Amino acid sequence: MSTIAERKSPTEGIRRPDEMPVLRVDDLSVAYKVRDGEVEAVQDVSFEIYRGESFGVVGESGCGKSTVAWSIVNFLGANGYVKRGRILFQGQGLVGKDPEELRRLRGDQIAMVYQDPMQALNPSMRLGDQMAEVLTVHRGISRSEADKRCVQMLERVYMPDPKDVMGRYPHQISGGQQQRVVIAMALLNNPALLIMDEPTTALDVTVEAAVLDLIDELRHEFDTAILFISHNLGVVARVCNRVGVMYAGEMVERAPVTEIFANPSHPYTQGLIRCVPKLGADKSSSVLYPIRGRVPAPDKRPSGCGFSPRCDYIEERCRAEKPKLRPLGDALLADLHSVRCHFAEEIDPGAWTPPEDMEIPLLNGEKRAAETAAAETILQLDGLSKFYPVSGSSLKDMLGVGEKRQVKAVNGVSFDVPKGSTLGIVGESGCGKSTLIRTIIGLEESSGGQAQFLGVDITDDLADRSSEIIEELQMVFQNPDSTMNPSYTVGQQIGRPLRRFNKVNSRAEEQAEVIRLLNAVRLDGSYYDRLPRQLSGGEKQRVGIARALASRPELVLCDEPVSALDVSVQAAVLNLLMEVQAEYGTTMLFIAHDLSVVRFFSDSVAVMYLGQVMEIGPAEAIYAPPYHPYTEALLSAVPIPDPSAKQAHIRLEGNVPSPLNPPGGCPFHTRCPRRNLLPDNGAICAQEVPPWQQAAEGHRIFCHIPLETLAEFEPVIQQ
Amino acid sequence: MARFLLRSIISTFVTVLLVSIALFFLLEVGSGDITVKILGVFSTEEQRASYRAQLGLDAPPWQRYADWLIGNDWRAASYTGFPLVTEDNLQTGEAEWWADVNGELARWTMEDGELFMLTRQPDGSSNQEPAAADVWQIGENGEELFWGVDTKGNAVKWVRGAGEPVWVLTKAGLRQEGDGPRQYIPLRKGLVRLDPGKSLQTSRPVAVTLFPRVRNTLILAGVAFLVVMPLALLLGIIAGINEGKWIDRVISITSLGATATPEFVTGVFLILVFGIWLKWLPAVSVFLSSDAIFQDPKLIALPVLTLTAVELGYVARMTRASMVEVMDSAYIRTAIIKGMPYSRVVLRHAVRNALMAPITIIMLHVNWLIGGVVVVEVLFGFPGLGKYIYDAAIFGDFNAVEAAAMLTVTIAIATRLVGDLAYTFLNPRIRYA
Amino acid sequence: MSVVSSTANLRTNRPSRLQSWWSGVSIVFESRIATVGLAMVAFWFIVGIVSLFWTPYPPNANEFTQNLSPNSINILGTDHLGRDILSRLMTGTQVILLKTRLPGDAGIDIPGGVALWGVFFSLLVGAVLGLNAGYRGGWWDQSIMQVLDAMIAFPSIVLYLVIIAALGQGDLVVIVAIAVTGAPGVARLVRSLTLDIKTRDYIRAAETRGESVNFILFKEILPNARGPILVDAMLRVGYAIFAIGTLGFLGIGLPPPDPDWGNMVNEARRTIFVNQWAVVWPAVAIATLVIGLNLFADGLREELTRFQK
Amino acid sequence: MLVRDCMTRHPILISPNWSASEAERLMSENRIRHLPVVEDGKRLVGLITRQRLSMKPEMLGSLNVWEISRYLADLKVKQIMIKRKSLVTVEEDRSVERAASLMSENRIGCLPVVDDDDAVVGVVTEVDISRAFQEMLGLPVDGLRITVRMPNRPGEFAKLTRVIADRGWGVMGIGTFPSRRNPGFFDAVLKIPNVTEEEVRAELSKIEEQKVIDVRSIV
Repeated sequence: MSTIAERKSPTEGIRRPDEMPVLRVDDLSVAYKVRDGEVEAVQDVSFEIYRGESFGVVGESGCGKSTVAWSIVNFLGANGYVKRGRILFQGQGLVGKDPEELRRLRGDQIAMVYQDPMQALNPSMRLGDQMAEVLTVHRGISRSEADKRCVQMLERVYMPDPKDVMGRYPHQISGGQQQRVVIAMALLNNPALLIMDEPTTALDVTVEAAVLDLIDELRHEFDTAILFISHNLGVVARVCNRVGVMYAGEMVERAPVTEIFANPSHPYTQGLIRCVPKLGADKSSSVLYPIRGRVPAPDKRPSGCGFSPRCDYIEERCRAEKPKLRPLGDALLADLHSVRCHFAEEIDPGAWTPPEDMEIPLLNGEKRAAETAAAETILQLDGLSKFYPVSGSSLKDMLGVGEKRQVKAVNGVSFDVPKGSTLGIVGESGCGKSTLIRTIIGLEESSGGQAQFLGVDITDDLADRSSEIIEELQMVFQNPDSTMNPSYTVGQQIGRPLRRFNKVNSRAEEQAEVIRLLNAVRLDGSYYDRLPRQLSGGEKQRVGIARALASRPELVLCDEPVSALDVSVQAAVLNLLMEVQAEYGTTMLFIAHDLSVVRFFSDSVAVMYLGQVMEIGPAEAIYAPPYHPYTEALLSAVPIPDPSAKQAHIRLEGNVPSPLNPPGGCPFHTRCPRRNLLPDNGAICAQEVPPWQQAAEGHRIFCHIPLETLAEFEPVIQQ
Repeated sequence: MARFLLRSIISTFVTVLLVSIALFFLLEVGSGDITVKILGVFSTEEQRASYRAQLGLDAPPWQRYADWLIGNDWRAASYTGFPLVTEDNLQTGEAEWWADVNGELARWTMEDGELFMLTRQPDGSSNQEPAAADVWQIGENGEELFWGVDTKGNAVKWVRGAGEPVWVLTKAGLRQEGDGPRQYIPLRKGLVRLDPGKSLQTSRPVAVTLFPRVRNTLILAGVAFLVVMPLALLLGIIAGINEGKWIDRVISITSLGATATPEFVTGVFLILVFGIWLKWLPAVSVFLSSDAIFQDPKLIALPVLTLTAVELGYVARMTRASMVEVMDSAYIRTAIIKGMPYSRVVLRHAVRNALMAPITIIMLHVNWLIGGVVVVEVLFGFPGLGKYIYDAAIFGDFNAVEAAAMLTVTIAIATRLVGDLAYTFLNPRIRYA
Repeated sequence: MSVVSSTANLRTNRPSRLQSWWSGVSIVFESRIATVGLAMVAFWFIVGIVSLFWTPYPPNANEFTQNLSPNSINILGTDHLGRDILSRLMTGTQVILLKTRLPGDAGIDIPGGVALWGVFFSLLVGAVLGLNAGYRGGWWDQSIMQVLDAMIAFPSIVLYLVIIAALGQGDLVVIVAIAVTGAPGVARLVRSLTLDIKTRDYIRAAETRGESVNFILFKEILPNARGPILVDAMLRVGYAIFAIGTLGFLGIGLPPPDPDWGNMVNEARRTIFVNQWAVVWPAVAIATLVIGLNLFADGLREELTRFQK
Repeated sequence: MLVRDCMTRHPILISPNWSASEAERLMSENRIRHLPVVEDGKRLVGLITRQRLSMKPEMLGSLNVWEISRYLADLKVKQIMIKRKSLVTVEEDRSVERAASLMSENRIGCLPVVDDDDAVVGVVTEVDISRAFQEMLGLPVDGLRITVRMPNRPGEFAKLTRVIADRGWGVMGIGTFPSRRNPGFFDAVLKIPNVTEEEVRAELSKIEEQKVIDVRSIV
């Protein structure tokens, strides 16, 4: 019946009036006993999930999302317990249930998938053994029968070569495949409830997209109720029907997914949506508004509304009285949209204006663009390469007679960076973007090609560079917890480069300069004597930026500076970087895996794959056709925090080839979904290195497909 | 995996080599004049010099090291011109050096300026006759030389008509003899051919005296090991899965107490309790015959118990720590959430991973066991390797110390290799790397 | 709430050295185990210090009846030569914890017991080797680890025996022996800590500042390894006391005239059928001191890991 | 439509060791009439129905009040359930009409759906069957419900679809029934959205030998 128009699936269309939820959580409070008293990690959380429905729980780290999940499977550790409330699974209370009965439910009717698949699988057991035992233990079927089922299920989750995988150990397959195994294992017994705690957080964006597709498909096929926990609004928007937003241990808003994005009613939800860059937005046309302050620790939560210290609409009542999760708006929607705010009806997110003290960079996009165009080139790479020799494991290799092999981490990268501009580099893990900047800064010696910085050759490593070059090239690091030396105070750590590069003459001068730098990154002088453990992640990242700026470098290399931060803090740090750049005229290289962030932050973007640049050009040009097929695939994989946006469905097959012997011709040809546009299904791609096609001024694409064809691609995202 | 194993094996060889160098130079070069100890403090410098020559101590250190490690019979043979071989003495069973002169085993002796050749008869006795005159060769300075093998297992150089006066240590004391050789090479096959030389204390081959001692010690340590390992691993696992409960507390604190108490203290207490107060077990291990250990197993009860007490605590603590870590890991969480019964979680999922770390450490810990063996053997008067090293070290008998120490080091390194192998076997990440 | 004011230029709340020192020390008392251990160790330190000025009787004077059980005059009894055991036990603390006798006839003592100096030198040597092996890697690592492997291959008592057979008896020899047997373990620990710490971004930051290797080793890495090193040092002092006792028991430890606990056990066990007390007291002394150090180290380690989380 | 498409997946399951009163509570709280009884791994061992829970007077007659309450408290699910061997079940790849006929033949209201391991994957109840029927006729969607009577011979239905296709209408539900009082005729019921009654009548009345017998927008 092809004439049948759009028809919703039964569960989404008509829910039977008498249908009971698979999972119902009522006023759940979970407390952990600590040395002095106890801490309520989760307070009064309620929600229900029906068959075939996916309920998303979002929030920043430390909001108690995972605790909710663990309390359902009664796995709160030795010191955690459910203090109040009920958890009903299929009508049966799970709190205080007999441990043996709970064990029977787990893995049979309730299954769980969580963040890091490598950690979740037993490293010393074959995958087949780990999967089959779910069946042999619960169903008591024979091992050979169980193996057959496991292979079927692996096929079901699109695992290539499932029979072979059964005999392997976890470390022998890739991260995406591990997560497929974990998901297959969870589905073996056809559970009624599947709990997924950040199932794709550790995965690359294209792998994530494929896993999310899989989850969505399986949910419809098996009618499983899914509790989906994520910090990423985009991911939740893609796979969930309904969403609960958690903040400081409480559920502050609960609504269908379209509703929550179209009509966010809690100030925190509004703040969250404001502080992530939209894909396609850039810094000259839009602004990110961070949420001020930070998530309080569980034992330091305010007595009134949990969000009150960070809220822009705070009133006296918010401090005094804890709001309840209450239905919002008219009676028809009462069941669907609830919010925990006293004033939700009065708040109009459209009328929101940033508070006066908020850090918002004031940029003049057009002026900057003009300046950049005219500026001199500060960094020039021509065919820069970095190969690592690897020793094989065979006897021959050990004796040194085997073939010498090399990992081609960076393979002939060329680009110019004009002074004062920002070049963003994107690509999935293992594409060589980190090695590239390590080579530029001199942590690695290059293996070939040219690299000039301020007209000086920088193909050598740090030990051979002069102090003048070293101080002009500084770096901002990814992990806030390791960017600062825990043994020294903030003042000492920012002061060190000042002394090292002779920027100051006396202690007093040093101190004054450090405080000036602290102020520049929006921290006050009281931070001078603090130790890193007394700072939050965002503050540490600010200090890291101040330290990089201390020597007044021309070029700052940023290695995923915001990817480890919570979204609300991420916005603040991005704003800070832009401000610093505007003030000091610093040039930046910016690495990130998040395409929206790169698009937002960069003037131009380079897309890397297997050590090579696939496409480079002005940011706005990269995100619209014509683009490289790989760029297209990346863009179509990005989770967009907007359920109404339409996104093309392009998925890459197979794994990234080993950089030990990258495919000949175009390195992307083994996975390219657009090869069929060329004659003989792209025979030329495997044989010949593609040409650099000039799409526009400064926009180059490394592909055999003619520009005209590339330009005819449909835009990946239509909002 | 091949790579990992090859590495361990190469590293093991280098380690043994380094140890042998360190041991040799520390002892033979670092320690003072051993002849003082052998001849007594009242000996004269001349006597000591003569004795040093007889022991071959006048050779340069590197040469002595080479001799010690790989033997010197091949070097001596180039002087004598005859192949040098060993043949067991039929009475004592100890090996004697002979020169193979055209199929006949021969030795020489100088009496009153006259050189005699002793040829070995099939019954073990020897037939003495004057040596042929043509054995003498003309040396650089015109003197007549002969390189032969003497009756004490040295390759020696005699000069015709000009015998050196030599000091010989007999039971009655030092005695001077004439007609001594000019140069000595105390023949040995070297450590790599399992001949560590002669004891300076008893002048008997070290290898002969060492063997029964090693056997006794292996029995002692082996029994202790067999008692300790299963028990300690079991206790460690029990404590680990019950982290924080009373049973864990009891095991942990007892283990800590047992590890932190030196063997001699534990041993003394055990003697006090079982040997003196309860009178269940003999307080000392007096060996009336070399097979006493088999005739009266009670002899090793207290030594084994002492060793067990110390080792048990250590291994149990390691296992517990490892078990606690594993039980806290994400994959154990996965197993529990898969609804596996607790026993299966522990036995199938946890134990294997939890044993990986302790096994390498346990194998490294064999060192510690050997240390304990020394103390325990001294404490109980148990005639084993440990007491042997101790006695030899006190005397300064470096041939014996070197041999025994090399043996312990080899055992230690070998067990470490076994530990590496076991780890490789248990850990698929290495096996399939 | 911290609404940051960019004009504020004040430096407030600077903790004094004493405060920060106390905040470090106070974590010891967070743990019951560590506190108990510390008390046991402190007890023996105090006993040692008291013995410098006062003991009931001279420790080497054999002026009583032999082999007395504890009584009102000799609280812990007397040994086989009629010496007061309490006095000897108290004095025995000194060489282990409080003083080292230099060789020569002048009888010069330096502060710090043999166990402490031994551990100090093993830390010194081990830390330098471990830092270099861990940070520089490659050829440095291979050769240092190979040498350390050779050292570790020696059973420690055998190594003691070899060293003492080679160098003779004396306080300094015991220090050397403890340092030599301890250094490889320290080096391995420091190496593994270094391997971990060197992956941190702040080390990258130092490298991109062009800092020298020594600066990175001793200023950037070492301060962050001090917690585990401290814990290890505590355990090592325990092992050292253990070893000194063992050597004393074997009759090759610290030379007379000062009484040595291990040696006291050794002498007393010969008369064990007559007088059990003489063997019990020094044995208990060694055990309590070593257990105390172990408890202290265990508690400290637990607190440090908790603190770091 | 197969059983897997109309069954209720992930039904509430109970264990044979539960007490009957717990089963009773679960049923009344969730307003359901059947509970499959399973062991670990969801293997079917029996079925509890509301009727089974109601007391049989002859059993209770001889007991006094105290004994009754004790008896009820001790009563286990496994004592009162319909045992596996006397249960009628269905596999998920059977047709929905087969399931319906199983139910009507055996005069039962619930069929547990089991897989190869005899593990319960769902249940089919009368409610599910009636819901399948509603969906078949396009109940969830707004539109006109049209009944067309046609002779029972090949080619008649094609005439109808040709007209619909020509007009570009969408069909949201369809069902045919033998016309009970008119042998030789079939009634086809169609659900068509976004059309007016007039145009439907006008178009469909052009078909020869077919008759629009009912058009309504409210079911």
